[in-house]
Formats: sequence, C-alpha cells, structure tokens
Amino acid sequence: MTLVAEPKLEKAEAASLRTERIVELVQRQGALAVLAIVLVVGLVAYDDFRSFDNAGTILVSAAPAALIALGMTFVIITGGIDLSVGSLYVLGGVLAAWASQYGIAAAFAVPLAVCGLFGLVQGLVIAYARLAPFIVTLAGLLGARGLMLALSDEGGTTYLVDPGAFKDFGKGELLGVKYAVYLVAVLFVVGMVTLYRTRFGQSVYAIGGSEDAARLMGVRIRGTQIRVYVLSGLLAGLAGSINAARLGSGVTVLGTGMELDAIAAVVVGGTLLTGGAGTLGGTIAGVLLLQVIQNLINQDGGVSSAWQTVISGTFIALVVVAQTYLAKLRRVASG
Amino acid sequence: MIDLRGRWRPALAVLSASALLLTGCAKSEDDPAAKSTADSSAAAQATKSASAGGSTCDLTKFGGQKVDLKTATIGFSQSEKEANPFRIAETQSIKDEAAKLGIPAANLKVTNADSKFDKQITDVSTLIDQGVQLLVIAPLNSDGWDSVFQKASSKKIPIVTIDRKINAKHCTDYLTFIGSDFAEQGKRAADKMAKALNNTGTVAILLGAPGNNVTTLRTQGFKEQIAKVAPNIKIEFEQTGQFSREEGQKVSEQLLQSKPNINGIYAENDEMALGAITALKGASKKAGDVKIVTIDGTKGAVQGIVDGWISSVIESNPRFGPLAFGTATKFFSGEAIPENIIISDREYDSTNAAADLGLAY
Amino acid sequence: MSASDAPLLEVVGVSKQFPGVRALDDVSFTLRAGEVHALVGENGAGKSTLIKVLTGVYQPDGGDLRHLGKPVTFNGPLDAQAAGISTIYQEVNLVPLMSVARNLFLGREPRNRFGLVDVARMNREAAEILAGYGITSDVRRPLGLMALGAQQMVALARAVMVDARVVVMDEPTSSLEPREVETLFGVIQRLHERGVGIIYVSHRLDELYRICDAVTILRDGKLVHTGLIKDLDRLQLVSHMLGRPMSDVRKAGFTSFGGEHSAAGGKPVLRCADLNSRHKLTGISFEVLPGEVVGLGGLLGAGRSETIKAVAGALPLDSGTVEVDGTTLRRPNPVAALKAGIAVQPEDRKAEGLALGLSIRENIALAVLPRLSTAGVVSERKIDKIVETFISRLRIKASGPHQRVGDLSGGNQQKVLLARLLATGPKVLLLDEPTRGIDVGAKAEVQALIDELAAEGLGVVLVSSDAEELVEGSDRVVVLRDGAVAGELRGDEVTTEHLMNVIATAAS
Amino acid sequence: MTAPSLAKSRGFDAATVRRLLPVYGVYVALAVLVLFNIAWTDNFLAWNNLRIQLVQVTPVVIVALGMALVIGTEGIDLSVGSVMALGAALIPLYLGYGMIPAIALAVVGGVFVGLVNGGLVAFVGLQPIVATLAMLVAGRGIALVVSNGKYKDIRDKDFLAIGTDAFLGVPYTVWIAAVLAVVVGFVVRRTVFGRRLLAVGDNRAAAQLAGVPVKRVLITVYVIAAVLAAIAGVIQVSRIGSADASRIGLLIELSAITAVVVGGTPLTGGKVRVLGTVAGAFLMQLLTATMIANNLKDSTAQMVQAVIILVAVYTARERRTR
Repeated sequence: MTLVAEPKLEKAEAASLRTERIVELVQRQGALAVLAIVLVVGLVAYDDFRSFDNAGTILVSAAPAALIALGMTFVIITGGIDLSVGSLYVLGGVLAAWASQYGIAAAFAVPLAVCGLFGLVQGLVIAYARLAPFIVTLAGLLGARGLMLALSDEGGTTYLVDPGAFKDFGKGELLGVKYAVYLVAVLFVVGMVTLYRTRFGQSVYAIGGSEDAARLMGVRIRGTQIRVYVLSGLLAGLAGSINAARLGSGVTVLGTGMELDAIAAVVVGGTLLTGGAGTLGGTIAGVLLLQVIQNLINQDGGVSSAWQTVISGTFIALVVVAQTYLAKLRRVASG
Repeated sequence: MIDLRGRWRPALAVLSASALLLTGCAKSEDDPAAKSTADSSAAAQATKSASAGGSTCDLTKFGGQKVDLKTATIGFSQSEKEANPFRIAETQSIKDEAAKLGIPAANLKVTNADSKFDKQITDVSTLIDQGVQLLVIAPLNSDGWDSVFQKASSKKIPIVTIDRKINAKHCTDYLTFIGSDFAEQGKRAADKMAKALNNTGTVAILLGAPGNNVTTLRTQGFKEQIAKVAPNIKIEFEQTGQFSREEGQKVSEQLLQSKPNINGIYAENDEMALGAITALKGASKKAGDVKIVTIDGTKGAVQGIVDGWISSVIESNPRFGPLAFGTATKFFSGEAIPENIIISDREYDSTNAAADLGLAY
Repeated sequence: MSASDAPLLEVVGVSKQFPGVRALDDVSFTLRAGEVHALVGENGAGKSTLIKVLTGVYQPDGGDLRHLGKPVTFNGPLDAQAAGISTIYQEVNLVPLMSVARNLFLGREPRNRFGLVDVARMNREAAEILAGYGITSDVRRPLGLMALGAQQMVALARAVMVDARVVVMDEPTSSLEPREVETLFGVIQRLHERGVGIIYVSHRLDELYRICDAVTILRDGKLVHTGLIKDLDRLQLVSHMLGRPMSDVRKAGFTSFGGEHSAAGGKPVLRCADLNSRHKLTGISFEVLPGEVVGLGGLLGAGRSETIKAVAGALPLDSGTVEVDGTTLRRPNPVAALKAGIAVQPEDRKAEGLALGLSIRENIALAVLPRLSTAGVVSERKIDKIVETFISRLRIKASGPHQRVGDLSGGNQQKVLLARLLATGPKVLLLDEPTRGIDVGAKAEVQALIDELAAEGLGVVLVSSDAEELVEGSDRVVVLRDGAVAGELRGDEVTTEHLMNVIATAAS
Repeated sequence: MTAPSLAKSRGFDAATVRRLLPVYGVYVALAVLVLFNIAWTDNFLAWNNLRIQLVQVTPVVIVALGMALVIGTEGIDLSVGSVMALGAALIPLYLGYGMIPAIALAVVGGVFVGLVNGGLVAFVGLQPIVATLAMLVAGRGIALVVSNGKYKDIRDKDFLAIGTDAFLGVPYTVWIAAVLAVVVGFVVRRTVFGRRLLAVGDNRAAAQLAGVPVKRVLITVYVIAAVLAAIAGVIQVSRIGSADASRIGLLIELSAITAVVVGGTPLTGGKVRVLGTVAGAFLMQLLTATMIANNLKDSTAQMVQAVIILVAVYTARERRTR
C-alpha cells in the first residue's frame, strides 16, 4: 500500500507509469494514429487524394456524421446509446427544408426544437421509467421515421429549400471550405469545453463510470441523462439541417444505418461502450477515419460494393480489437 | 492475449475448414436459364421523344469544353447494390458500352452508393475531385443535388442522369435525363389492369420503397389513369413492399387473408410481383385468378406471363449504355441535346411474352 | 462554532416501510456537535436505512428530521450535502475511471472566471489535500488504479473537504489496514476538535471503545439503547445487539473458534511451490495439512488475495506449481483447480462470489452441475437433495430454495456461497475474508463451521483482516509482505502480538 | 395459477398485478391484440390467416430464440440478419450436391460467424455490441461476395417444399420453429449449459470462480445464435424461392431484440424467458399484420409500433424491491 511501500517502489513505479502513459496515449489517440497511417498511404498511392478539393469533400461529407457522433459520444460516455439519431437526422432535414420558407432562423430552429423535444421525451423515459436506452431509442428510431413519413406525405413530397439565406449557408464557403465545416469545428470545441471543463461534463463521466457512486456523490443523475439525450437529439436535428442546406432539399431517403455508423465512429475513437471514458478528439478521428477509408475505396474504384462492406466491417473489428488489447496492456503496465 | 491452445483447437479447425469449404468446391444447381442474354440490338433502348418540345442544350450554351470520350475520364455513380436484375443490367450496360467505345477501364470510374443517399453525394463529389469530364448518374433520389451541381457546374462537367430524373435547371445544372416516364409507366399499367379486369374489380397496390420518386410517380400515374378509364375499379389496399420480393410476398400474404375479394394486384416492380405470385400459390390460388400487372421487364416476370401468373409487364429498360454514351458523343461534337430523352418502353403480355423472353433482362 | 445547545442532527420517531419489511420503526437519534456517535446493530437492524434517511437517499414515511433544531426535509443526497452532511460508505463509492482529483472535487470543482472548471488548480489542490492523508500518488491518474485503502482515503478526504458539520462513516475501516486506520482516527480526532459530529458505524468493538463518545443500538428496526459508550461494557453492548441474555454471550466469547485443531499430520493436502506472478507475487511457497487451518496474514495489498486467486487458478502465473494431495495441477485455471478439489471463496462476495439474480438453489448447485446431470441434462431431484442438505446443515434462513440470493442478508449470502464450495466436496478450502460484512450472529456460525470443517479433515486457508479472527482461527499463520512470504507463526507464536511484530518488522 | 387462488381474488391487488405483469404482460397484450383483430379484422380467425401469421413469424421466432440466449449472457447479437443472409447465400451455391449438404453448409456458415463473434467476445473481451456490429457489416459483405452480389432463384423441388408444404396441415417451417423453441426451452431449463449460461449472464466473475467454463459457454451461445439465424435464413430462402443476400434478414436483429425484451427477458442478463420470447415475436408479428390488414399508412404504422414497444417494455420491466 502506498503509505508503506511508496518509497521503495518509486523507481519501478515511475517506469511502469511511463509505460502506462505511452500505452494510454496510443490507446486514446489510436484512431488518430491509424488515421495518420491511412492518410499517408492515401497520399502516396493516389494522386487525386492529395488535392485540396478532395480534402474539402471529405470534410464536408463528414460534417453531419461528425455532429451525430458528437452527441453520441456524450450519450455513450454516460453508458447509454442512442439509436434514434439516424431517423432524427432525416426528420431534421425534412423540417429544415420545409421551414426554410420562413427564413434561415426558422430553418435552424424548427428541426432543433422538434428533434430536441424528441430527445427530451426519450431522456425522460430513460431517466424516470428506467427502461434500457437501447429499447427506448429503438422505439424512437421507428417513431421519428414515422413522423418524417407523415410530414412528407409518406415520402411522396420532398420540400425544396427556398432560395435565401439558408440555401446560401449551404453553398457558402470561406477560404474554400464550406461554412458547415466551420460550424462543426466550433461545436466540437464547445463540446470539448463542455465535456472536460464543466460540471455537466464531469457528471457525464461520473454517471458512466458508476451510476451508484455518482448518485451518492450528489450528481443529478436524471438531469444529466435527460440532457445528454436532448443534446444528442439537437445535434442530430442540426446535422439534418445543415445537410438540407447543402443538398437544397429535405431528402427523405437518408439516414438508414446512420446510428450504427455513428456508434462505430465513436467506438473506433476509443470511447468505451460501457461508459465512463472517452474523448471527443477520438470521435473526430473516428469519423474522419471512416470517411477517409470510404474515400480511398472510391479512389481505387476497383473494389466491388460487396467487398467494401467486408473491408469496413473487418476494419472496425481490427481497430477495436487493437484498442482492447492496448487497454489490457495498460492495466498490466499499471500493475 | 488470445489463448488458442488445447481444447480450442477444434474450434480453430472448424473455422479454417469452414472458410475453405465456403470458398472452394461450390456446386450450384444447373441453370437452364443461363443461356446467353440476348444482347441483340433489339433489346437496346429506343428513343421515344427526344425533343418533345422542351429546350435543348449544346456545348456553347452549356459553356463546356470539347472532350474526346475515348481518352476522357468518365464517372458513373450507381445508386444501389447490383443485386437485382435492373441494377445489374444497368451497370453492365454502361461498362459494356464504354469498352465497346474503346475507353480504357481505368478511365471509367464506377462508384456504388449502396442505397445510401449521403454516400452517393459524396461519391459524386469524389468523382468530380478526381477530374472526371463526364458524369453519368443513376440517382437514388430526384432532389438534393444542389451541392453536386455547384461543384460540377463550376468545372463545367456535363451530367447525364439515367433512369431517375433530377429536379434541377436544365443546361446549367445538368445536361440531360435519359430514362422512362414513370408516371406514364403507371398509366400504361393502369390501362393493362383495366383491360385485364374488364373495367371492374378490386385492386391492391404493392408500393415501392416509401419516399422514392419512382414509387410516387408510378402510384400517381396508375391511380389517375384508373380513375379516368375504369372508375369501377376500386383500389382497396396500398402497402409498401419495399421493392423487394420478400416484403412483397409478406404483404401479399396478409392482403390475401384480409381482402380475399381482390381481383388484381399492381406491383410497382417485378420483384414484388414475383413475391406476390409465391403468396398466391401459398393461398392455393391458380394462375390467372388474380390479375397481376407489374413494371420492369425482368426475365422472371416475363416468364411469369408465359406461365400465366402475370397479365402484363411494362418494361423499364435498364440498358442505358449506348444511349448515354451516344448522347454524350453528340453533345461533345456540338449537337444540341434535348432536356429529356424519354425512352420507349416495351410491354409484354400473353401475345408476345414467349417470343420476346430473350429481350427481357 | 456557536455554543448553541441545539443538536446538529436529530431524528424523532422516524419510520420507514419497504414492501414486506418495516426497516425503521419509531427510531429517534440525536447527534451533538463534536460527538463521535457509534451506530451499531446486526445486519438488517436498520443502520443502513437510518443512514440513508439522514443523508437524504430515502425519505422517511413518518417522524421528523431536525437540523440545528429546525425541521428539514432532504429530497436527495444533494440537500443533505448542502446542509453539511457528508458520507463515507463501506464500499468505496467513487468513480474508478475518473482521475483522483476529479473524484475528489466532483460537483464542487474550482471554477475560473468563465465558469469553467479550473483543472490546474483542481489538481494542485487535490495533491495538497491528499498529501495530508499520506497519499502522494499522481492525482491525474484514474482512481481505479489506486489501492483500495487509498481509495477509501480519497473518499474520506472528499467527505471532510467541505465544511462538513456531520460526517457519516459506514464501516470505514473494513478495507483499511492498521496504519490507515490510524490515519483515519487522526482525522476523526481533528474533526472532533473542530466540533464536527461523526456518526460511526462499525462491527469492530475495539474501535468503538477507542474513539466513540456515545452509542446507539438498533435491532430489527427498533431503537434498543442509546447513551454514552463508557456506561456500557462490551458484553452489554453485544447482548443488546443480539438480543440474547448476557450469560450466553459471555460463554461464546468474541470469536467462536474453538482453538487448536488436531492436525494429525500426514501428507500435505495442498502444497504451493514458488508461485510467481509479475508485479504481484514472488516465490510464494507454503503447505497445508489435512485438518489444518493456515492463516494468511499481512497488510492489505501484501498479496493475500492474490495468493488465494493464484492457488484457485484465477490469477495467471508466470511460474510455480500447485499440488493437491500429491498431484500437480497441469494447467492452472478455475475449472482444473475445482476438479482437483480446491474450493475458493473470493473476498468480494457480491462481485465475484454469487450470482445475485439467481436462486439459492442455482447458486449452490452451480459448481457441481456436471455431477448432478447425465449427458448434460440436470437432474432436479439430485439438485433438490444436495440443496436441502446444505440449507439445513448451514442453517440458511430463507423463504425457500427458490428465493433470490440478492434478497438474502449478508450472512445468509455468505452461507450460500460456502454451501456451494462444500457441495463440490473439496479437499482444500480457500476462504478470503469469510466474515467480512456479516453480522455478529452469522459470523459466529461461520467461524464455528470453519472449525467443524477442519475437524472433518479439510485443509483450510484463511485470510482475514481481523487480527483476532486470524489468530484464534488458525493453527499456523503465514505472513506475507509485498507479494512474498515474510515469516510464519507456529504454535505458541500464533498471537496478535507476534503477528503485529512480524508485520511491523517486515514492513520496515 | 389455479382456480381456487383466483377465486379468492381479494388478494389480487395492485402489488400482485405489479409482480405478475412482467411475467404475463406480453400474454395480456397478445390477448388484447387478438380480441381487437377478431372484432375488427376480416377473416382473422380463418385458419388460412392464422397459418400465414405462423409462417411469417417463424424467422423472427427462430432468430429471437438465439437472441434470447445471447441476451441471457448479458450480450447482444446484432449480426443475426447478416448471418441469415450468409446462410441464404450459401444455399444456391451448394444445392447442386442436394438439399441436405446445402443446408449443412449454410449451418456451417453460421458456425463460422458464431465462432468469430464468440471469439471476439470471450477471448478478446470485446463488448458484444461492438463485436457483432463489426460482424453485422462484414457478414453481409461476405454473403454478397459469396453470392457474387446477385440473387439466385431456387428450383430444387425438395428444398422449396420446406417452405411450401405442410405436415398435419401445419407448414414444415412452423414445425421447425416449434421444435427449435422446445429444444431451446429445454436447454435453458434442464441442461447444465442452460444453468451455466444464466450464471454467466448474472455474474461472470462469480461463474468463473465457481468453475464454469465461461469462455466456452459464451462461444457456444454465439454459435447457437448464429446457427439459428442461418437456419432462419435457409427457411426464408425456401419460402421466397430465391436467395437474395442483400435483402434477407435486413433489420431482423431489431425485431428479434424487441421480441425478446417485450417477452420479459431483461437486457441485463441472468434470465431467459423462452415462451415469453415466442409470445413477444407473435405480438410484433400480429401488430404488423393488424396494421397491414387495416391498410394503415406506413407512417402511422411505425409510430404506433414505437408506442407499443415502449408500453410493452415498460410493463415487462423488472421491479426490484429493495
């Protein structure tokens, strides 16, 4: 024990601490490391990959997925899961396109309000009825998609974005990069500050780490849970909104499987599905990684769609296996 | 870390053995239908209305540069997995025609969006980044292409959309649409249905995937025409079969129980119709008891006419290759290209099904 | 602190009802400033419920709660914390994945002028505070990587960090070792001087008499006695708790061990030779004769539990052999160890011992299923027989064999676990803290059972943090330090003094 | 519950209802839905209609049985849909050797995926949801690769008979599902493996120390789930008459999980309700059937389904008394 043994073990402990740090760094930034490798491979192998335009394409394509993964990271750190985001994403897009006739403010506000409300209901059910998030948000997935179909006349009506500020937002660029990318970047910074530097963020980690302990330490469990699902709903709605601005219409055929992509990105980014640990930096790396891999497959052009799915699945498994292995190594190193 | 000694050897053995088995020594049923597909010129698309009063577009108006297709980079974005006959035939036709024109395989870049619209947008953006000089797109959805147009028009890349139309400004956003008129297909199906039922009866619609323009238009056309030509035909049932055989069968099974008085089924694609046939067989119905009209013209469906289960099939011809490349060649050589190139779709019924089976895909 | 006479905290006639149980029945309790107030009773007496009422986790069904003389209602732990009531729980209730500093400051992080958590300041302050408790490890590391005792210290530091007026300690010493206990008592002394009121729950009578001023005894949800502890001797206290006449208690003594076992000699039933596991064990060797109880002594973290796990095949070994009845285990894993006749009762009965959601029956039969089945199909009849045998033999109190184990009291849970071990017909029993967290009555029964089993010829390895239990229960004690054997006590040497001596000299 | 105990139903108070709802809630819901259909849906009680419902529910029942076992170990298997597709894709590939070898190979395909899933969970220690998520993606890819991306029509008469013919008026597929349900029920209740499975789900560490071969149990569970999924895939192929790897089993994991949870098996493991799972699958099947039969719009159908899932799971949730 520390009191007794500290002085003697100091040297050995310092060494093992160092190993632990390195392993921890690799584990936390594993997705980033793989991303770097994949980028280098891409840069060397494919001429077209190197272009500025291609980087822009990757970033702008990753923007909605990144927003959804941002909310998902919060949810997963609390030990929950949100399967409704794909449906909320489509719903948000349809609502934004419809609301764009009332101006840019409405085009952002309406999806945020509706999807936020959806998240609120899910959060309330999870926090108060204490049903498993998996099931609640699975029902949310169906409910939000049903609502979207109802709004769009069973998918028959596609609302077009009105020409105006909202459409311009979708088209607008600053220094050759779309506005949406800046928005996502800003939100990630805000997200990081929230997660690491606010009491709410601390509660998110505490609940995921040990709900019982958090309760006894005075953390407001229900409040925090409700807030993360609202947050996730809001971000999914916003993702739908910026996507609608980009596509110029409220496309109804989107979003199937989006929730699984988001979960995969978050997990690849080193966030534990059991909750209590995870970083937003990892999530960004995870989102970009999946996007870049897709891009490289396209660059190659010779991979059939069947093999593409095999590659993606295997890749997810490999990254996660590597992370689990590193986590074990870390535990061993820390003795 | 992974301990695979001793007791786990059998598991490992099974793993490797099964991997071996799954890959090698396959032996499928003999396939009588595997005769060479009649890729005769008879099966190719024919233009129905090339300049039906619409505006036209030529190279100067579009503002692009002349490109020699033989040396150009061409991008083709497919929307769905090539798992059903329509998509298989479509992609194959594009590839075959490119090869025929002597375009090197490396210059034809093909992407597949796997039914994900987001992915298709990204795919096309990537194709543009790769410097393609002509884009052929089979769009998953008619709306939502703003960002692609923005990018493509700044580089003056002509876009040819096939099979589904894109709602956009002709000659600025895209060059031309080649494909069928879906509402018209619905109307023709309605005519056939009216004829098969002698203008009276109860009909069910197996809808396509919801939120899809094809579904919307084929439904709209069918309903309008039925109301016009056969007001005594009642449409009592509309449920989605997701364009899939499995769902089509499931929904039809339910339908036959809850509405046993149904005389006709309008399936919005062949797959669902084939599912419906299985359901009819399961409910001990005989061929012809329920009239089926469907759209697409796959081999299976045309065979269905021969076997008596299907009344008629309206074709939706997927062989876009020759027409797409032909149009592009004309365009780059300075000719004016119409906004819509509507192909004339065949139709199959008991009079021609047996003879024209080879034309089906 | 004002000289106001109003007690810090007062409950008057509080009742709390759970489905089927009246956990608290008209209980009154008063805590004054600067008082260390012992709260004792057997498991199920209502201590935990009372604590949860005081800390706002539960709301009472009837009765009043007064804080500094004024009636209050606590709707949650936050309300109680706001009123200056802090709690340290028996099982460390912190978040293992979060850093030490973040755990320490959770919910009251220092903030900078933007309202954001000031991480640098938080880490600095955390290091300073913990240094006062003798903890010098990096506060940025996850708490879960620290030793259990150190975690308990963090919990203590957290509880008294704020200007707590009342600190509730629920068996705080159960996972501490002697030195840490001293640190804890030092802290209690300081709090006492500052006028903080302390509610102290413990099963260890020595501690109560050393540090407490007053005592309140609960039994079956009712108040039995309250008053100054110096007016009550140990026997009176125990008899109040048990509700038994004093003479019975006197006869039984403090532990129920009978003393020496007649280890007739013969070949050792268990022989461990040179067990090595990186960072954990170095060259551990010892043997156990049939009918002998061998104690494993040493400080927490000295490798006692690790040794037990290693013998049971649950800790991967780098080298070393485990031999049962002369046969060496080829590949040490729990299945093989069990087959060879080693039965292990892990330290944490809830986390590693029992399947709490399953019935008593399932739990008892779990380890011997293959024996009770033919061709993979279990025989209900055989299970019933074996389960009935053990329920009556170990006097497990339950509504029936199908009751969920999670609904049993700690003592009965422990008995179910022992029943599972015995059902395997073991040659060696490894018992890691067999009496921790169970009430006095059950403790006595378990201790008597250990004696009985040894008498039947089993070899027993006993780990206990309770020095008296270890010394009285064992024939020999092997003392560990830093994962290695530091010494062995035999015959007359097996006394608390000798044990302390070896540990002390070993630790220097 | 026997008649006399119902007779003195004064004790049938709120507490009793609360205790019994998790166990019998799904049957109550099922009964309500059946009554609704008898009243409102034409031809509901016709044998043909019931037969159709039985036939349509079989794949979900079979997959849900495996899912229930996995959930019993506190796991989850998202890959079942892809395994169905894989099983389906293998059938036409080997039908040339005859029906039995083809089915056997489809099952081997299931074993293969199950071993990978189980290995990732048991040996590598991956979260089940992640391990099987990877397999959900990769599995369908493998199925597509195996089937060359195209669907194949089946003409083997013997094989198609599985999906179309009946024994004693009940289709073969229903018999198969019933037999599998009985077998799984027996395994859970009466076998060493079943008991061990529950112990692993309730407390893995404790099971380990009690000498339960935890890894073997976990791997076996995932193999069983995958094999059942493969069988469901085979049945589906024989019913549809074509093997479409891109479609078969799509999203069935969600239906199966819903059926299991609605049936009263908690996601937290340690408990498996086989009969409840079957009832849960019937409930969801009847729900869709009701909505199709009454020609509800897709949007309404999905929203109604969402609400019913929530209500069903809410009533089926475990109430712990502390």
